[in-house]
Amino acid sequence: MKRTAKVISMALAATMVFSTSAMAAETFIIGGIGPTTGAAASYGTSVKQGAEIAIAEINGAGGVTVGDTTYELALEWADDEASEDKAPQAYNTVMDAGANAIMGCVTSGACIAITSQTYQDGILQITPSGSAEGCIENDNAFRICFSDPEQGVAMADYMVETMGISKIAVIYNVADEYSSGIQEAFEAEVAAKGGEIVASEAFQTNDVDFNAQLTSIKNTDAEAIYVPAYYQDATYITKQAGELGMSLPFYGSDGWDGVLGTVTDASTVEGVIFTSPFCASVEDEKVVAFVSAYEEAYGATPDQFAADAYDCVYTFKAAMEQAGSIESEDMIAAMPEISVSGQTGDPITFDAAGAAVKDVKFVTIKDGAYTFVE
Amino acid sequence: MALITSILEQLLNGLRIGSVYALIALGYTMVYGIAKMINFAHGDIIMVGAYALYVYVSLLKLPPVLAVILTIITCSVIGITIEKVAYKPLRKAQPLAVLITAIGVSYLLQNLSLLIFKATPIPFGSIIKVPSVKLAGLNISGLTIVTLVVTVAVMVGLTLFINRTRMGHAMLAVSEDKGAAELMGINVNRTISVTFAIGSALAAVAGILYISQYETLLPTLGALPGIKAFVAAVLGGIGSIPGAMFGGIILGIIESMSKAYISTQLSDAIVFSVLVVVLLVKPSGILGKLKAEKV
Amino acid sequence: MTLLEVKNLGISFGGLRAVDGLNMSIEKGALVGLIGPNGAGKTTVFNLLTGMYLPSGGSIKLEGTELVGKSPARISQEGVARTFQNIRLFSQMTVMDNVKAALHNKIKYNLAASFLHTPEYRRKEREMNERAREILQVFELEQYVDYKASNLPYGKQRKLEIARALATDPKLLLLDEPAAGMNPNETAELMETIELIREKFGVTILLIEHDMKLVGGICEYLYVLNFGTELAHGLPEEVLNDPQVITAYLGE
Amino acid sequence: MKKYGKQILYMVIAVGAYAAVMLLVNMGLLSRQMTSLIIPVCMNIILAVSLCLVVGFLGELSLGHAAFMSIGAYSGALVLKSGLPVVVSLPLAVLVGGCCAAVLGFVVGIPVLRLKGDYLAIVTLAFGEIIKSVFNAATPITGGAGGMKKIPAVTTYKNFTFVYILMLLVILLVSYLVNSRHGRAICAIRDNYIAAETIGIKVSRFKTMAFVISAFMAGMGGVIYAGNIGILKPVNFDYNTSIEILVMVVLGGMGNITGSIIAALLLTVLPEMLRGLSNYRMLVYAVVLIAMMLFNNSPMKRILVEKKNMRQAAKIQ
Repeated sequence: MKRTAKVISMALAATMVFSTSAMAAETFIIGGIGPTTGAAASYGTSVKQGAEIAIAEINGAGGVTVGDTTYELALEWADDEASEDKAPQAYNTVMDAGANAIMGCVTSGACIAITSQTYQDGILQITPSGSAEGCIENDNAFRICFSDPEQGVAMADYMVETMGISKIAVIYNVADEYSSGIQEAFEAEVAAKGGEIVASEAFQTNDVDFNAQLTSIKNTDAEAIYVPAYYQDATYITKQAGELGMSLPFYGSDGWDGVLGTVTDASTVEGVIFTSPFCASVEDEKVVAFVSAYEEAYGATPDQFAADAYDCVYTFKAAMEQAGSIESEDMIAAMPEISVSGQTGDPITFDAAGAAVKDVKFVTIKDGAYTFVE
Repeated sequence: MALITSILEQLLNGLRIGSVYALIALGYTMVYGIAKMINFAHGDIIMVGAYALYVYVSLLKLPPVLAVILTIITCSVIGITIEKVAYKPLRKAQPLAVLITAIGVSYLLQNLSLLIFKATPIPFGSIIKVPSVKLAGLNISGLTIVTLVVTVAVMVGLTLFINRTRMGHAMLAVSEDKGAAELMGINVNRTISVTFAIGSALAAVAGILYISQYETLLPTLGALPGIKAFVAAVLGGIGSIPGAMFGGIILGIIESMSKAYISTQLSDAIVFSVLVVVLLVKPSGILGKLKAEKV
Repeated sequence: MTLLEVKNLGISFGGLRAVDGLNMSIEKGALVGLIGPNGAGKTTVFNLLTGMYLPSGGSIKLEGTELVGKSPARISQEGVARTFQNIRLFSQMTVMDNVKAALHNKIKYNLAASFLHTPEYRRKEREMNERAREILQVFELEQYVDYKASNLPYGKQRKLEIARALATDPKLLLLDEPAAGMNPNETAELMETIELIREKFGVTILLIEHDMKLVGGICEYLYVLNFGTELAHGLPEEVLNDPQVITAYLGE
Repeated sequence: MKKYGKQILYMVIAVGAYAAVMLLVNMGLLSRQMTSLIIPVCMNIILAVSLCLVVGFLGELSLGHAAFMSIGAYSGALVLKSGLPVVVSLPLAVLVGGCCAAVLGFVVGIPVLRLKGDYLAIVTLAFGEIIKSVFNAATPITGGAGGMKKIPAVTTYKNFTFVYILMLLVILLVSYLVNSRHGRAICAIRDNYIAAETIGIKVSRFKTMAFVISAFMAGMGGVIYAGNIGILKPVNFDYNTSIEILVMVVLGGMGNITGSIIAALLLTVLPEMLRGLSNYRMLVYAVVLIAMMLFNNSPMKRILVEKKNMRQAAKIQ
């Protein structure tokens, strides 16, 4: 049954190639999976929109040429609500729609929930933002964003070596893999570089009151506070620290990107430094083009999720071209050889483990605006 | 010395969060004491209050005092409506049905606000601006003081209202025996409506103070404080007004202390364990009285 | 032979002595009435006898076995069954299941049989059905077996409650105002039924009743309660003509 | 005779459903999305039917069903990860998961002896939260917030037969139970626990029994979940999950096993068909809860019931 279908479709494809040779582009379907509803909806929405900008750009420039065929890119999106339960069905939905490669999932847990299936299906899977180790364990899976430990290590080096801070307090979300993943690597690296973690305070998802943790830190001799967490947590923490009369400098992870949109008083986050691959306010031709296209289309400033997704789509393009094929097997083989000039890194390459190799950059908030640390 | 300061500071943190719990617990305990039902949606009325304030202040640009009054009215009206539509038809139904309905209402409010205001948190600056006070080297935030003062005032006001007014007496009668109260010429439906109106107004006040403290609007913001305030009400003895106040403060301190000195991860577990233990050892709570069921 | 021996029974609620120093002795096979004005503590006595309240003092002996301190479920197994003033049926269950539920301790099988519907289950269930039908027939309820209990008319609900109590095969049956809310015809019918079940089931009956016609008509012995203490006891004709009793009922 | 007719009908439905699913899967007629829903449907039926025992038949509201499920899922997953051959590990995992959940059910059952109604519901909610916190904290065993990973995917649609049999077993056991001496005791407690006591039913014993049985089955459901998703995170067993199961039971008509099964099927498949409307889904659930309760206690329902009674009465005469 299945085989017959395959033969027929191959025959059809063959006749199409012969009859229309250079004409009418084929479609390469990118199956995007991420939350567009629920608590994590903003991440999924950013990824979806960032990818759409890249796809429009590529298609506008004539699509992707692989051998004799030109492919138009298309995005088939499925909402996984950032849930491990929904992700497998979301994956199957985009596969039913004929996805040629998978962009996702946006969140780590959901991503891990589909890895064994994508591996079995042998399909190329690139997660734009799934930062946990487990996301790219299999040979068919790659990642655009930093891994959690990578960020922690980079920030530890920066704080201890560049800034010369030796006594550091950490506040992290113990119920969140991203946050605790960074925290672990960070603390180990600080110790390795001769610094000292004077307080390591945990909180949990949906916590809004950090006074207990901050008070504990206040009674140590910490010189700075590192908060690997999302911007919403950072908002509460910086505000409550101010109310407690604390004036220690804050350092953060890339989850802080967006914090200016959630604080009621920008002065509470003035001077914070966080790792981020992307900064929308940079005067770079490529970034400006992306940001203005995004703003025009969606009336919002793109964040790093959008930028990661943008780069993800260009990575698919590069893999198709390098492989000279749209078969996942060939594209996967081509991945280590490609180099992408993207928003979050230039160049972006991929190591044997499937992680993107790109520089970690530091962003600070100056006069109420994001800017790269010089 | 440093340890003592740190313990004092943590106690203060407990007081800060505890006074919010206390305020919410007052509403819980009142509705439970009189209508004899756990109003699961109470926490979500707090959320409604916070969003209402945001709409009046930030979107409609009304002066703060007017906005606060409108917020309280809005919540009262919603409280009465919920009672009329969802709870009143079930007054003679089994408790299970009422409980499930209350859960439904709670979900309804959360998801309506999710649809209207979306899941993305909305920052909303405090409208209450009180400078913090320095006392013996301790920094007490102005909002904590305001919350405490409001909670105590509400507690005293409620006690006076229930013991000194006709409506208050009617409430006591309804809480004792609905049937008998009806026979005595008390309008039970109206009394329960007023109870819900007051309970929701208290939730509105709690919502205003809560949002001033944390400055971020989320559709689920009321859920956890609501449940914890319920724990506080049970701890203090449900139905008892001073008990709610007392339970709220104690719970806040337990939570702060366990976060600071035991484990942040287990602090919720500790709070809920307190509930289980109280219900097992003294189901009537610390200040409550137990009624035997009539056979 | 004495079936029930109550000695110096008392209970207080928050300082109020609801029942105080009560003594009762009921012969096997007797039909005894417990009467008294409203609030005299009659139902409280039933609650004490069935273990729903723990007395603050005294003893209750059923055929020499002490009942005080035993759980209601245990007391039921010892052989005391009751009905309630405000009917307490298993309202969502069928008439048949109401009676079968009461056969709980009479016809037993284990959990495994319940889960797997083993041959033992089938045999015992058949036995239960037969027994339940037998009892229901006495009350002329056999055609209502598939009715939900709550859908029965009031009078039949009262009967079903008695039927359910009898299914536990009690030695002592406590009836709490069985004629409440019945018209004279129904009451007369009920009196016959009570006589009948005493004969057929050989059960001793203690009943609370306000209807003096019923009490005078069928009870062989009466206890009169007032303010939680015994006012009088004796044969109906004596007791009902006792001036003290009349005063208690009619006031000064 | 009538009774046997019904049993035969159920048997035909059970075998028919199995045959239909197998046929569709093997002929490749089912989309991947639908295929991936097969196991979640079975799992939700197990969960709904087990919760139905407590909510529908015992008449107590449990807001911690997801906690029982999570205990089963985690303990079962440990067995699945042990490296035993699947033929051994899967049944063993289901058994271990069920037993661990049952033990928790027993622990929860202790307060049940003293509480009922509102307070009991709150205690089950509290237990759910406590279990979640403990799983979050017990990182060495459970993987903490990051979750327990790499659980062998043993309960996919390829093992449909096993899961289906398990599901049938749960349905059969619960329906047999409620039609027995023990089930009648449980229902009697629901309808009037005071009267139940006076006819010799040990209320606390049967309440605990209902909780333990329900927990055991929820635990088995949890193992199916673990083997289906491959990653377990404490957040996925929160209050909302318990409510979703509760909605199935309520929509099914509380105390109606067939209703629970149909509701579980619908509420698993429909949201997938209406993908992207999940914000509305929860809203609809809320409305369902309220509307069902209001309808059940409305004059309209009473009229319907009375009509049915009239028909019944007419039949007798």
